[in-house]
Amino acid sequence: MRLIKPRLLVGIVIVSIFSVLGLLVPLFAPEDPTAWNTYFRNLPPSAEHIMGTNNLGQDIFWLLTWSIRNSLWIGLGVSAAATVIGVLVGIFSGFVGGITDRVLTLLMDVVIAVPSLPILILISALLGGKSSLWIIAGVLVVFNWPWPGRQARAMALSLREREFINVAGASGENTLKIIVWEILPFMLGWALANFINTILVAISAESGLAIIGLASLKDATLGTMIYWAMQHQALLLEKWLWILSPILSIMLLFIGLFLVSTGWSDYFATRRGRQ
Amino acid sequence: MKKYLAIASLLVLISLLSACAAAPAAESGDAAAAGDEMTFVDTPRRETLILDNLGGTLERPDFFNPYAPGVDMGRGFHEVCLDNLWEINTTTGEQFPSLAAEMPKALNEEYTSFEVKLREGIYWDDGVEFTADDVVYTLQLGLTNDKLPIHGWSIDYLKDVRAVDKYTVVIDTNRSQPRFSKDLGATIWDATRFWPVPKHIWENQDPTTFVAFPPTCIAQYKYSKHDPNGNWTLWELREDWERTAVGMVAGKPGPKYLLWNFVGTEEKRILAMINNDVDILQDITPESMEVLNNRSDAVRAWHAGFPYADFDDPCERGIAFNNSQFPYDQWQVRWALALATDIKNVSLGTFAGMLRVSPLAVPPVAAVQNAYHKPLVERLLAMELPDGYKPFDPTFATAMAEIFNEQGVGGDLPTTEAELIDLFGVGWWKYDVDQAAKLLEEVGFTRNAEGKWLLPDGTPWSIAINAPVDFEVQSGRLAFAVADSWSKFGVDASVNTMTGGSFWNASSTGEYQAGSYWPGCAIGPDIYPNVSFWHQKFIVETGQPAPGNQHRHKSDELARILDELEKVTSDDPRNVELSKDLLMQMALEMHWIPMFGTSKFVPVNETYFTNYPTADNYYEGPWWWWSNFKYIVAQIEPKQ
Amino acid sequence: MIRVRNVCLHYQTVQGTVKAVENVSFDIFDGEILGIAGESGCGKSTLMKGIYGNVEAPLALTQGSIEMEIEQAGERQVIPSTQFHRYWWEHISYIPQASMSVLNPVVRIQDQFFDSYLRADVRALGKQQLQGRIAEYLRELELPVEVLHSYPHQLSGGMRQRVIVALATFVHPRFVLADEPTTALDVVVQRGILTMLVNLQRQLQNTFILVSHDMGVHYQITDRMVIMYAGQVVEIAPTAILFERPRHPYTQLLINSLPRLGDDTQRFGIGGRPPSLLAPPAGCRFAARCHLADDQCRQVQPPLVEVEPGHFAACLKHEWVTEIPLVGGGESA
Amino acid sequence: MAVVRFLAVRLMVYVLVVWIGVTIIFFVPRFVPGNPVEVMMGKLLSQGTTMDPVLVESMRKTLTELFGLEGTLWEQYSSFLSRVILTQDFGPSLSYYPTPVSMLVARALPWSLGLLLTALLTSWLLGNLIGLLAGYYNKKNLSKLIETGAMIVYPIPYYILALLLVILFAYIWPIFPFVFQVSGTPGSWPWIQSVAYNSFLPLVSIVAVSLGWWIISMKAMVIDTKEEDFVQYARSRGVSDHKIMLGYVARTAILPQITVLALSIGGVFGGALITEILFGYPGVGSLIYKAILGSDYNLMLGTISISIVAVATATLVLDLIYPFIDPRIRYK
Amino acid sequence: MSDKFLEIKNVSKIYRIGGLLGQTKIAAVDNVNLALERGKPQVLSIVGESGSGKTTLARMLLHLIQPTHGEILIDGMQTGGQLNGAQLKAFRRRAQPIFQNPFESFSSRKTVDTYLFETARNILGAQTQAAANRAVDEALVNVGLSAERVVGRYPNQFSGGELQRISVARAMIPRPELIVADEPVSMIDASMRMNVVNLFKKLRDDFKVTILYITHDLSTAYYVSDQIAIMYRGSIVESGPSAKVLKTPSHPYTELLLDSVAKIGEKWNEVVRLPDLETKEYGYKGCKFAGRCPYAREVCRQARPPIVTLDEQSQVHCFKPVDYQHPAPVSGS
Repeated sequence: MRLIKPRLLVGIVIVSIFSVLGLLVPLFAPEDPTAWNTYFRNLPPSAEHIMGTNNLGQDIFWLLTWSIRNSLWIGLGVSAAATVIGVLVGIFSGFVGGITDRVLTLLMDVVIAVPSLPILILISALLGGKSSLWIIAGVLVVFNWPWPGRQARAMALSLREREFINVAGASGENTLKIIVWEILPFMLGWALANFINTILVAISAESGLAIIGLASLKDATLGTMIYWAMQHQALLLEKWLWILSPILSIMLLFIGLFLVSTGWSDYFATRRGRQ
Repeated sequence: MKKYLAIASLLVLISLLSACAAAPAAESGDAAAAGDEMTFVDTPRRETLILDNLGGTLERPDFFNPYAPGVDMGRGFHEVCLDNLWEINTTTGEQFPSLAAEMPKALNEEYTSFEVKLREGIYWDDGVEFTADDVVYTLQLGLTNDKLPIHGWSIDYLKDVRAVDKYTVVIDTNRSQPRFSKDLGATIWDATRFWPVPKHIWENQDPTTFVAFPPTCIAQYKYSKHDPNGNWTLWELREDWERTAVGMVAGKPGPKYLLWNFVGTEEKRILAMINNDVDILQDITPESMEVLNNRSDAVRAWHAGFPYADFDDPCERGIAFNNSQFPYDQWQVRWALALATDIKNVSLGTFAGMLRVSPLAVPPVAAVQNAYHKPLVERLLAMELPDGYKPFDPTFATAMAEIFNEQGVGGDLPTTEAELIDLFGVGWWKYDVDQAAKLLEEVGFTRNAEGKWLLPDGTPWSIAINAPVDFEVQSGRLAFAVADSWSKFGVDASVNTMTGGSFWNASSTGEYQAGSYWPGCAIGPDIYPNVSFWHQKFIVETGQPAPGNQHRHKSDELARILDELEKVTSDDPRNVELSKDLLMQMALEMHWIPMFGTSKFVPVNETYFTNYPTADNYYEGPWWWWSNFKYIVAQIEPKQ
Repeated sequence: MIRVRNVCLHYQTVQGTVKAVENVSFDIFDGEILGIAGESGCGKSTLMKGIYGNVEAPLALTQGSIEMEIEQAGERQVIPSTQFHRYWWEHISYIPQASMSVLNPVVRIQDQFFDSYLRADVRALGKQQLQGRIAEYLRELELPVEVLHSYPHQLSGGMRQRVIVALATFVHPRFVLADEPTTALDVVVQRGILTMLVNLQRQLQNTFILVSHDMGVHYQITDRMVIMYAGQVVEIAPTAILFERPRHPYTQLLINSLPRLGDDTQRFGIGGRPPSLLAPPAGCRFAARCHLADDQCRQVQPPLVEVEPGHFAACLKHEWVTEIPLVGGGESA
Repeated sequence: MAVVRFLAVRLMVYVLVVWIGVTIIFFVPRFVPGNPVEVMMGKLLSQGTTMDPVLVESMRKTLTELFGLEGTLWEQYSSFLSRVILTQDFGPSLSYYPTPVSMLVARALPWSLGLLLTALLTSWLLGNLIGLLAGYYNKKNLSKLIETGAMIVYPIPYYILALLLVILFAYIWPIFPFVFQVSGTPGSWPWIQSVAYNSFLPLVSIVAVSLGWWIISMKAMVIDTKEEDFVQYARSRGVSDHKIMLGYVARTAILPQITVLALSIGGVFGGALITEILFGYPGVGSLIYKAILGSDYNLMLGTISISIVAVATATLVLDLIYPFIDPRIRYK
Repeated sequence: MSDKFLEIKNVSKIYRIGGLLGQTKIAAVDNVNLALERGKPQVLSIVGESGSGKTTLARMLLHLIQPTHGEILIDGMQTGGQLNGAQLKAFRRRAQPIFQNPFESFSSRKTVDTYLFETARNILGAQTQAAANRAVDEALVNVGLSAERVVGRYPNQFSGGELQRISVARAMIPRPELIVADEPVSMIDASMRMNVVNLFKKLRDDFKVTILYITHDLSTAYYVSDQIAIMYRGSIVESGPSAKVLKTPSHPYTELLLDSVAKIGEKWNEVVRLPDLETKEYGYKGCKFAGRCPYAREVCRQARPPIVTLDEQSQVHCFKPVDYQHPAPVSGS
């Protein structure tokens, strides 16, 4: 039995490639790749434009890296916020109990019952534009924290019954300390897996909105890139690099993130099993 | 419940079966034109003209009450079923009598009483004759039903309506209406408030909720059937088509069947046309046109070659501001933005250069361009900003031709300057960022180290341009192209892509900075009906919905000219002269930045039908979605 | 009988090979109750798996053999442990540790009875008759028949365990393996179940193998005992003799570390902890905790020798075990 | 009595969830810019027709009145609540005025349900079956292959898969229609055939993705369950292999899957929004989208409320019936 | 101040069990009274089977759960209800717990010494690192361990016995007057149990700590305790000096328990009756043991048995010693 399964390894490799493509490479972009008519339109791939240019006179490669960057940031930001809020609220709710717990649980149930996509569409459709990347991110956070919240609550409830929590209490640790030092360490593995999953959800939601034209279309994300390519009939004009590069990127990125998330959970489970 | 079960239980099994079984059927579109091929609605393909239904899937396909707010007038309903008293000839921009026997006759000098003579011998498709009673009944609907959207207008406009005899109606108005026929007849696209309905069908119904299904038609087609899912509507030529206005005026009926069909997203629509499954497409992007050109020999656009599109759509696109809000309340700022617009690049970015520019607030359609743009070139050249700067640049058309020739796409272009101006417009404002910067600095704007513009108070200047997201592609793209241009000038410009609701709401309440709107419309030399709303008396506070002058531009001079214009009739020679003054004044004030006429790629497929109107066969504009389509379709002929 | 010869059972784990059972040999005779005792981690449960022939990865029988001798169709047959699964339940059955989780939680007890029986003549009875037979059997064991229609979680721990005993003995297998059958049960219940086991064994005249860490339990019901320590057998003897004169210091310490009711002598635990089975020491595995151990013990693996007839011990100092008094403490290792 | 108390509390939570959810759907559209009157005005005026300001003003007033948008938000809200509670009527659609919302929903619902229920049940059954086999025989190479396949398909957003399917099977290799066009008389065989043929790609795009999930989750559950004591013990009791797989492993592992299935059925009423839009499928998802684009308050409420009620009901029903699905819960 | 060090007055804890269907109330602890005198450190064993309420009682004593009725006073300090931070600290300085599962008593993600230092700082109030070190060191030495062996290690690096001794060391750091040990040795191997149990005697004698030893194991209870209380279904059925209670039991249940223990050196003979399905007995109107009691008469099933004081220190809840006389109503029930 190997410690790190090939699955996790493949995932890590894919995610690393995308991290480099999205977080490092864009720094070297020669010009703002979102500007129109920077280059001649519809150039074939060449040394200068390794993926060619599109109908809008943008360099497809640099546009792609910017798109990956923005998509990643949305994913990371939303996921970080949602996971942190969810875990904190969940632990608080589970640990404190009583009426606080009931109100928070109800709140989480309500948010879960309200379908998020229509609300997202509604808000992004009606607000649109520049601020919408932030607003979309905000709405995504609002709709995504209850899931980790509920799980964290359940975990807090069961952890609360563990004896070392009582021992910690008897050792004079206060509630905050117990949450941070006794409960949180047991949630980190799960929280990381959840974090990665929420990245998927956030990127997916944003690009879904973009594909139907409702995200912030001036910003480069994988979704808006698909949108513009579709708008300019890249499919029928067989400009494959333009239309397929973001589609395949999303697929690969998602597979990579998913593999990391499940691989990590597995790895974590085996590590725990060992102890 | 049965239906749910039926659909659910059969789907899996059947999909597998039909995956194989039905596949060949899908390819039928490729088959040759010959033969007795049938359409999917079981009509002979050769006798069925198939049109693209721009309105999309109808949620209520069996609803034919033209006075209900939620009705869809497209899909053939107002094109070939309803008819107007007066229709419009889009080549001249002039009206002609359709249901009416002649143009209205003013019965007094004040233009408050009119006599309308109806054509005799026109029948509804159920065999009942169309008479003055129908007209009176319909006009009174608005007067008596306060739940109809036209109610307010009717009360305000109409004083009295009465039938003098079977074919004569007299209408008294509350105020002087020198352009009476424009109010009750079709102009651009259609009239908005008067389609005669059959009194004998309607009189016992509640007009606010009446579904009017099946519709009783008065034009030469009648309702045949529709898709319960709302994708298509089929119309059939009336056997008694000679008893309709079109029959009488044009003497020809058109194809036996008309099928309006919605096939989905743009790529699906153009694929359908490539497969010869649709004969007329309405509004597509230049890229789609490119696909069509690449893939089909049977398809042609308005121009057979570059630039393909018809530039004569009667509304022009540009960037409007809320002129009551800082800093757009300053003409220097608006002018600076105009001069910072690299119009050639914007044209390329929007529709690959297939656009006609207009420096004036009315669209450069042929009739209007001849009446205003061309005669005003001298005055435009002489026009000076207060600092003496002459902003006009007449070289746009020739410069564009050069670009196209460089790109190698200009082979089909004309060569003389006059022809190029006919095609690409008389010119536009100079692209002069220095002058733009000078204007801005004059009102206290500064630049930071990175070359970004700062407002006089030192905060960064950013502009968000409203743009429609899922409709009116040209305006959307224009916004992005302009934002791109302005960004290069150092203004932080971005685009708010908005759905209809918020887009129009922002326009009406003025809660926006800039927007890619199309307030400049006109179809003929008489532009007053389309510019009257600019009067400053309609300005309301930002936040309140405005009845007119949504851009909240305040100008005593414009108001003065408009007041004068209101009093002159269409045929008065002073009309054009006053309009010229108005347009020049508007240009000087730069109350919004008009840019391009609307380009419509209106491709047709000539596999089954011919004699579509085209640039080479310009008997009508290619306005398939207008009410005057009933006259166009009369000219379209089956191939052989 | 079942012959266990030189058996090594090893687990493959992430950290390495855990030598759970090392070179174990003994016989299980027909008609006896054999007890296997030892601390947790001594390999007694693993050995049970081996004896039951239920060896699956990561566990592997790396050396030795286990054979079962049975009478079938009038002939004596010797069956290797790899084939035991063919005889499961019919000739050899298994009672697991009393636990909530060994019965299918979502199936009624009766259906679980039905699931188990393979023997053709039992199958042939048909559902109706089989049901009657089961009910009858439960009555014999003084169990309420209603339990058949219950779900496992509806029964108390003791009742569940008795049902499992009934399940495991219904077709009268020759060998019944019971792995800690009463651990975690209350003493009263424990006594009931053990009594039931003893009675059953007397009635069926078959062989019971009982694994328990509780020396009291062994004292009460087993005939012969195998003491295991760190994967090895350290002593085998008839129960009474083992308690009377243990010949391995571990056995002796174990017995003496237990307080007895009514006995006020000071008792001491054994200090230290068993060696890791990943890398067991070279010599006697108990040497580190043994008060008798010397350098030889730490270097030489003591063999299992017959110290008196039927009494085997693996200790170089077995002669001294009862001679040298136990010292107090051992609290620190 | 305890049952009654439990039911009362549970119902109260249910009502609260639905009420709060619906309230959100009532207020959110009204607080963001955009309103149905302006949409309607825009629709009527965008064609370039004469913008007589007087007409604009009077029309705006009439429409505001017709759409019930007069008065304060609170008045609108209370009249909405009382109407919905008393008559379960969401009123007329605003963008298709005066068509009742209920009529539009009634037309779209069978389509969404047909597509999604089929997709859901197919993928659930198939996914759990494959997951069971793959998990039960998890040492086999085929099982690993299946898991790898599922892992590759599952994380792909369903609309991306939909796009790919369209590119592959409607464009490059055109065996499926590019256009959703049902022909024939509703209910007839050609119609059914045409529905199935047209629904195939959307169906596949949803099935493929959810199939991946069911396989992965079932497989994981089966592998865990396989290690449970009662399964091990059943094996040592000589219970036959297929009996262990079906009666022991599958029976237990399927329970959480039933939970998720019930919740997913609740989600069906919301439609698969983006899939429906991309395929032009005439379901609730498309309707929600249109309602939003047209700022059609009533239609939004009508369509999204169904989804809220469905999800809440699914959880409620699940809580109520779970004891009957899982005997362990009943007597706890 | 009262002369009682620990007073448990009419304490009950009532749970509702059952979810959706058939919710019932169960008195896990039913009107328990107990008192220990000040200045007489001793080991008090509370013995009972599973479901007797002994753990619930322990948790109430430790302020982990609140009694439904009654009050608990430790050193005159009320432990029921909400305590503020200072009160809680004061309480913990007086009373410290030891829990059942040594492997669960310390977070696997932390080194075990962190709990020791936390206790030294928070409860004992050590101001400096040196003071804390001293306290920890001393406590570890007292349980036969040393700081070098413990500091910096994770729980999985210790045996159960060692961990439990560390638990004792931790509990001893603030020098409490009371230690409540809930089944402290049930998860430890038999050979090491005495290492922990002997500690309790040492703590009592050397540090004057009163120890509440909660267990199901009569042998260790007899071995270690001065006083003993037998609990059955939430009530204390018999209490008194351990030798007296276990040598001459007065309550039939105590008799049954003693009979059932798998003792070494004395074999079982007669068959005992096993208890009914468990939960039924909670609802009994009369004596909860009546259903299993061989001496039960009608009165036992109808009325609560009285508290019979046998001598100064011993009490029993039974009709038998008073010859089945219906008592005057018992106060406080």
